[in-house]
Amino acid sequence: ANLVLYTSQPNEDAQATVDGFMAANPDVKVDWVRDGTPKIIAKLQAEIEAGNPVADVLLIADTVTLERLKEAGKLLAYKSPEAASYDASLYDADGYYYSTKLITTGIVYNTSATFKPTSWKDLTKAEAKGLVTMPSPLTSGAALIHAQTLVGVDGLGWDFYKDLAANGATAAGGNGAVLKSVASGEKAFGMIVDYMPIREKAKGAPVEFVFPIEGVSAVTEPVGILASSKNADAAKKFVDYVLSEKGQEGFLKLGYIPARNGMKLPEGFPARDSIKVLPINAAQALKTTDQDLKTFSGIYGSN
Amino acid sequence: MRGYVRPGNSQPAWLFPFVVIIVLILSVLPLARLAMTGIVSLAHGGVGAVLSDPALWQATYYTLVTAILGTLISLAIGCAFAFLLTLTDISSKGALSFLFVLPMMIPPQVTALAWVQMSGPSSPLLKALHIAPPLGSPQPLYSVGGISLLYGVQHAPLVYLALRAGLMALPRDGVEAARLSGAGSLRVFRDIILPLSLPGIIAGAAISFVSCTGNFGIPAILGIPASIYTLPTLIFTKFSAFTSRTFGDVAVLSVLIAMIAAAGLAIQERALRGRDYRVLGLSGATAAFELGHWKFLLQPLLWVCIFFMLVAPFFALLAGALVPAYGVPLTFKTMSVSAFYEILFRQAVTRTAFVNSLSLAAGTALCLLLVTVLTAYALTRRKDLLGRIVSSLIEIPYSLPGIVMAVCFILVFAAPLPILHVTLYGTIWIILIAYLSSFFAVSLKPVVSAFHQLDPALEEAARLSGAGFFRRLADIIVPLIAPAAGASVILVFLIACNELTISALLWSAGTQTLGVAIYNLDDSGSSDLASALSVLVVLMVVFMMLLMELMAKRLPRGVVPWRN
Amino acid sequence: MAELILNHLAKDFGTGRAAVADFSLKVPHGGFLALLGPSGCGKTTVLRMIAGFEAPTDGSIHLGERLLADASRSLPPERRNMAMVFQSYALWPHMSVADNVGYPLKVRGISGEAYRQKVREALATVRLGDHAERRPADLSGGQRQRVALARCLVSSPDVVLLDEPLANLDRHLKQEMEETFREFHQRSGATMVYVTHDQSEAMALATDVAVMSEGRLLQAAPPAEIYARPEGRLVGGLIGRGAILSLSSPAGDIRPLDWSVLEQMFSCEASHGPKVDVLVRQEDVLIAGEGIPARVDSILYEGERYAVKLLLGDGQVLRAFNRERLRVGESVRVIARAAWRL
Amino acid sequence: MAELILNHLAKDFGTGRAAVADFSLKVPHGGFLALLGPSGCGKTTVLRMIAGFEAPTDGSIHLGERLLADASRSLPPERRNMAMVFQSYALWPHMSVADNVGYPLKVRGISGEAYRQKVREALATVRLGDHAERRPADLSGGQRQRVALARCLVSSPDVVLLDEPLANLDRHLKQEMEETFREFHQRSGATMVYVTHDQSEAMALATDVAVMSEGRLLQAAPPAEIYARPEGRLVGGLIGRGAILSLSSPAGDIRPLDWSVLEQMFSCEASHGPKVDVLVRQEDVLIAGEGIPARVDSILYEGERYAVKLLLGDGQVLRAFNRERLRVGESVRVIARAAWRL
Ligand SMILES: Nc1ncnc2c1ncn2[C@@H]1O[C@H](COP(=O)(O)OP(=O)(O)OP(=O)(O)O)[C@@H](O)[C@H]1O
Ligand SMILES: Nc1ncnc2c1ncn2[C@@H]1O[C@H](COP(=O)(O)OP(=O)(O)OP(=O)(O)O)[C@@H](O)[C@H]1O
Ligand SMILES: [Mg+2]
Ligand SMILES: [Mg+2]
Repeated sequence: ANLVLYTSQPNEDAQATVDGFMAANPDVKVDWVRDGTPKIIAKLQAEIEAGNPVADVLLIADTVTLERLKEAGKLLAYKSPEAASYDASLYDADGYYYSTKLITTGIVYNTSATFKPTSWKDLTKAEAKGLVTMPSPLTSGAALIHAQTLVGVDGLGWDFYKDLAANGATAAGGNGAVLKSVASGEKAFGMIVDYMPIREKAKGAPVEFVFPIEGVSAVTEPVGILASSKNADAAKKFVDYVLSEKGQEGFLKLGYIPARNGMKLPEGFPARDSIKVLPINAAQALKTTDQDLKTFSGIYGSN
Repeated sequence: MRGYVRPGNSQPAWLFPFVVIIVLILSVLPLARLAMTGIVSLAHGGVGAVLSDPALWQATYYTLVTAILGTLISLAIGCAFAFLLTLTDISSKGALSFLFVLPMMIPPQVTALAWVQMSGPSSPLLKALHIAPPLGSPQPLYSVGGISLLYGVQHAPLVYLALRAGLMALPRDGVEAARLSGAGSLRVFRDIILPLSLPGIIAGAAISFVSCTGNFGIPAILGIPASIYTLPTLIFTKFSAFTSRTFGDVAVLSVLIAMIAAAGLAIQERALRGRDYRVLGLSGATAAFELGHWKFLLQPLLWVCIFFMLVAPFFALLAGALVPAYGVPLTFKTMSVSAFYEILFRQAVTRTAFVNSLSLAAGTALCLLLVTVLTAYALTRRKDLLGRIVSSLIEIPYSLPGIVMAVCFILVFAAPLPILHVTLYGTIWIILIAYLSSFFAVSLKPVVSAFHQLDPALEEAARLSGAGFFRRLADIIVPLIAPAAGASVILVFLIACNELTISALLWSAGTQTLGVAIYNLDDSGSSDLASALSVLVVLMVVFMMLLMELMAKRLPRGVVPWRN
Repeated sequence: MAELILNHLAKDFGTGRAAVADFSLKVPHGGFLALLGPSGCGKTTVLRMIAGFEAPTDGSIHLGERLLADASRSLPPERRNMAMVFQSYALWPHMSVADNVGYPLKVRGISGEAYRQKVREALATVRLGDHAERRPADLSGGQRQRVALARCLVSSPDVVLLDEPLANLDRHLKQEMEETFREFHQRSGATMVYVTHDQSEAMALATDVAVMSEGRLLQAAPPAEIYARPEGRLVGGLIGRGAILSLSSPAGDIRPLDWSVLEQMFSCEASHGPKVDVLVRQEDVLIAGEGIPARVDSILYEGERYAVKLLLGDGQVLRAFNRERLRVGESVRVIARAAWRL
Repeated sequence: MAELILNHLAKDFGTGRAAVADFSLKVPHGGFLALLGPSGCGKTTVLRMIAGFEAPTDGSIHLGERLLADASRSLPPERRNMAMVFQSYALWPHMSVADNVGYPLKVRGISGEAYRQKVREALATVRLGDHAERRPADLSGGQRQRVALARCLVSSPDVVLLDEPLANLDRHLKQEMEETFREFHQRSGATMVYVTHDQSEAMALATDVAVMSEGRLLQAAPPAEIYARPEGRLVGGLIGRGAILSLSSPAGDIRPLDWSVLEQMFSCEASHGPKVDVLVRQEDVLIAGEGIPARVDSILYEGERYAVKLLLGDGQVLRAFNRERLRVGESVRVIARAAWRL
């Protein structure tokens, strides 16, 4: 049977990844399914529940989700030889999952905005009143991680979110929706994942992306093998491939920050050391997820 | 004693059991599977926690309120169009009814976004009128009212199609008798037409209500920014933070939705009970009203409606397809058709998606037509409790959000079928079955209401001519309910063409549908490609409607809803 | 209330033949016009034009001074204060019998005890007092027709249009209903237009009888007149029962012929002189010992008497009544008390 | 084909009064039964049970040996090979006239030239040859009825059920159609059950007449018999025209009474002996110079003659025909040629 990959990467990216892998491993054929993280997880869980998970490899948004699967015993431990070139915080010590790239969440602003924000706190300024939007953690995995990350930063915390809410910020849909409302000028500022505005700017959209000085949160699009996989060998090859230099270059070409040490940064990004990635503890975040979601909707339920 | 039947029964003995089996497969099996999983996952407690969560009751409240308001709005718009276009001498009827069906083809998210932009600070329309609110002022559509309004707009064509068939069966002489009694047009409308078309109105209201309870796209865009969660959006958030209890929570939420839908159905039953709508004697001549000078008021009003429901969102789509990126103003310089070029000639996925969606939609519509006619026949001749249970079971799948139905079907079909040892999961067939299950209710409603109006003598005459069950079904009954059958086919086809969530979860390589393709393009930031594909889908539907127009002469009268 | 004037009325459904053509007629105020004619001749169409459901393609309709309709405009039916019994009854299936009957009152704003009283009375007149709460679908054909009747007579219309209102009633009810019409007509003074196929009904009720055929008016006259002096073969054949013979013309142009003249005409040789049509009514033919010879061609039992079809020597048909059963083929001699030259 | 047997048939719609009760009747193979009765008495219900649209609540229906229906099971209508003209016609609005008529043939697998030929013939018999392509909605009431007729007669049914099939036709067409029925009946040998309110129709066509009232069968007999010897007031009043008088009983129990006996009975003092009901037919009452005195109460023109209502000295009503117009209130003397003790 073919190797089945479930991924939340956008279509073209998924296709590129798979193409790269198949070029390197002509004997393995890959079928892939892509969808938003919640949907792909719902699909996977339903399959597991029905006793016949179809997927072999997952390449999806965030470590928290894979941490959950790991704890449920659904993942296969595999120690990839490529792990050596990665920061220890970017993969699971037991080899259940490995981060493949860094998708950071920063600030997007419309070029016609009255000022250029440089810090998260700028969004709570009076000039930004009613002009801020962000993806809702309830629909976007990255947004949840982002909130959980920012909440852990000294000087931000839930108070920051409360100030934002008081400043008329809205939490709408996913990252796409944020991009649309900022690009169309309906809102002036938004929290958003890096690659979207950078790509759109290249196409001519009136948007600009900034990495705030406090640092950015990041989701890392980890890869993991399902314990039930019938193609474990091919799956391991896939993991090795995406972690390999070649695989990482693929991500680079697509416009992402590779997770592997010593790689270049894509076009349009500032130097790697000017980007401060805020840390997050996946296991910890997993435990507080429910509470965090409640807190969040508690804040944004009152506006 | 071969050949004898139970007295007083015009249906063959196998018919009702057959309907029950269909309902068992399409509704009971997947729902029961979810219920089972839910019970297992809640076995270690947690029901209390789910039920005591205030968010749940908040969502239930919002679901009810938006669904009721949305239904009322869609009834108002849909009935107005149906009455004006079917019963009056308003001009350009054909064009109006042709256009009125189209908004169903524009994805609700697109309509919602188009409206948000139209009514927001960057609205070109409001800017031109110099009444655009300042940048950053709150968006009025992010509210219960906004959600209801969009529900109404989105579902008005459903009401229109369900009602139109019933209006066409209105006997002319009944209207004439009322006018001669001295009743003016409005009075005739209130006393005769409205009550006689009640089965159609109620069918429309029921479809609309059930659609509202299951809708995800509109509350996701308009509700979440204002923290208005409906049960479908709440279910979605449960899936996004998956825990061992999720299936249990989802099952509980689904039961709530199902209960709301069943309550709606019960109200519908009550409203129709004990009444007689059979049109006695000959139907065939339809009623007609002259509008007189009202025409000059109503005609532009209808066009304004069409503008907001169809033209504006469509141009939003078109504009989105013609600019390279969001926020780039549309000028002759920035405009490019490269997105269309890319979609039509580069993306292999487009062709498969078109083929898949069209064949799925056509297959669903036609299979359902067959099943629906049989089911409606059996159900309208059966007034007992069992009959009512069966009709509510048919209703529930459509009332649940697509993601729930998709999960149900994965649960049932992910493992190979017992005995047969084939796996449907991953093939296009599972999508077909899920569509059949989900859209059964949509297809059934108009047909049932048409059966309510049928003069039984017409079937009796056919029986005495010697026509057996299938024969009279084909020769007499189906042609007599043709307008309803046509409405049913078109409704299902359009809804299925556009469907997203079910196929998104059930699709795999090679079986993606248009809805999935558009969603994926949009999700991956290629909104220009997504818009271009949407525009193409709308154009394709227009093209197919025109084809039907050509065929219309050979079809029974009234099948094609934009012809009079 | 005033004269109902139909002025060169025409209606063409576009089927190639006009349903009504050049139809002119006046029904005096308070008149009772019976409209007779073969099936499909346009009677219902005339009524529908009077009621305002069909616009005339030509001509006009007036009620006294008031124009009701012409080819270009038309007063809507609800402003004409008319009532009609439809050939198809046109009952409203969603209303009970009482609600059906009471609707014209309700529209006129009558309610409360007056309303209930009137409905009760109307239902009692058509003998449906105990069916008030039924649905039309649960009634027999004749009962439906009676509901339609009650609805028509419950208000006080200026013009009452009746399209075969008694076709499905038994003889007793029919007589009672005829009585009701007569009373209603006298009491209300409404102008009535009555379509029927039953001539004794028409003769008994009407002040005027109009006969039409293929959309055209053939003759309009009081009942006794049209029975005694029909104009043309068509009317002669349609009104009453009898046979039309082709006989050689008698001397002079007297039209009512008695036996002495008829005997001469019968005895004339067939080749002699021009032929004229002569209507011999069935009741005027007596099978007696004398008169001209004829052969019994067929007999039909009618209860009260036998209808006898006779063949004359030259093959022409004559019809007669007889109280006794005759044998088919028997030879008899007949005299005709009277006849009418058409 | 065989005898049609209705065996203690009953139908209750749950309205409190049975629509049909304890109805037993045999129609011999090839018989022609006319079913008479007041509106709402259950005629249509009987037909619908024979056709199989309603299940009897009690009793059974057999065709020869074959059970058609009883309270617990029923042969579906499509397997009974019957045909019916519905009171409401039940034409299919989506089919043309020709398709409506041809449908029973089509179902029986007849097609091609044979089909077209038969349809053409059937339409020609009802004089609708040139309306073949019309829709039922575009026809007049009588034309619709004729389409229903043609559809009923086009195939070769074992049993033909006719529910007031000629109610909306003019006299000429009616006669023609009666002729058609007679022919069809002779040619096909089908058993026919015919519901009508027109007695001369019934008398002329039927081999047997059944009279029912309020769901019950009152009498069934050949036409001449039922006319001459009705049983009971109800049948006597329903069949034919006449008056029922209450007179003192004559000597003996002879039932046909002649003038000599009648004169005695009239002259008896009212107080004398027990009373009996006597039916005096309208055609048997002669207004002559002699006989008992009476006063003209009302007269009704019928074309052929006047129907006269007479009041006797004791206030009882007598009915007569008269060729001449009498004055209301005039005193006359009448004799009754014959009468029948009920
Ligand atoms: N579906 C029904 N439900 C209840 N009562 C009914 C139903 N159909 C008929 N009846 C009643 O049964 C009785 C007999 O009806 P049926 O139609 O047999 O009368 P009928 O003799 O044909 O009368 P007509 O000459 O007026 O057609 C009537 O009193 C009628 O009201
Ligand atoms: N809507 C229509 N379209 C076309 N032709 C029609 C329409 N209505 C009636 N006709 C035709 O017009 C003619 C007159 O019809 P109308 O109904 O006036 O006849 P009628 O005299 O009432 O006959 P009947 O005694 O059979 O009811 C008929 O030949 C009929 O076929
Ligand atoms: Mg007519
Ligand atoms: Mg009847």
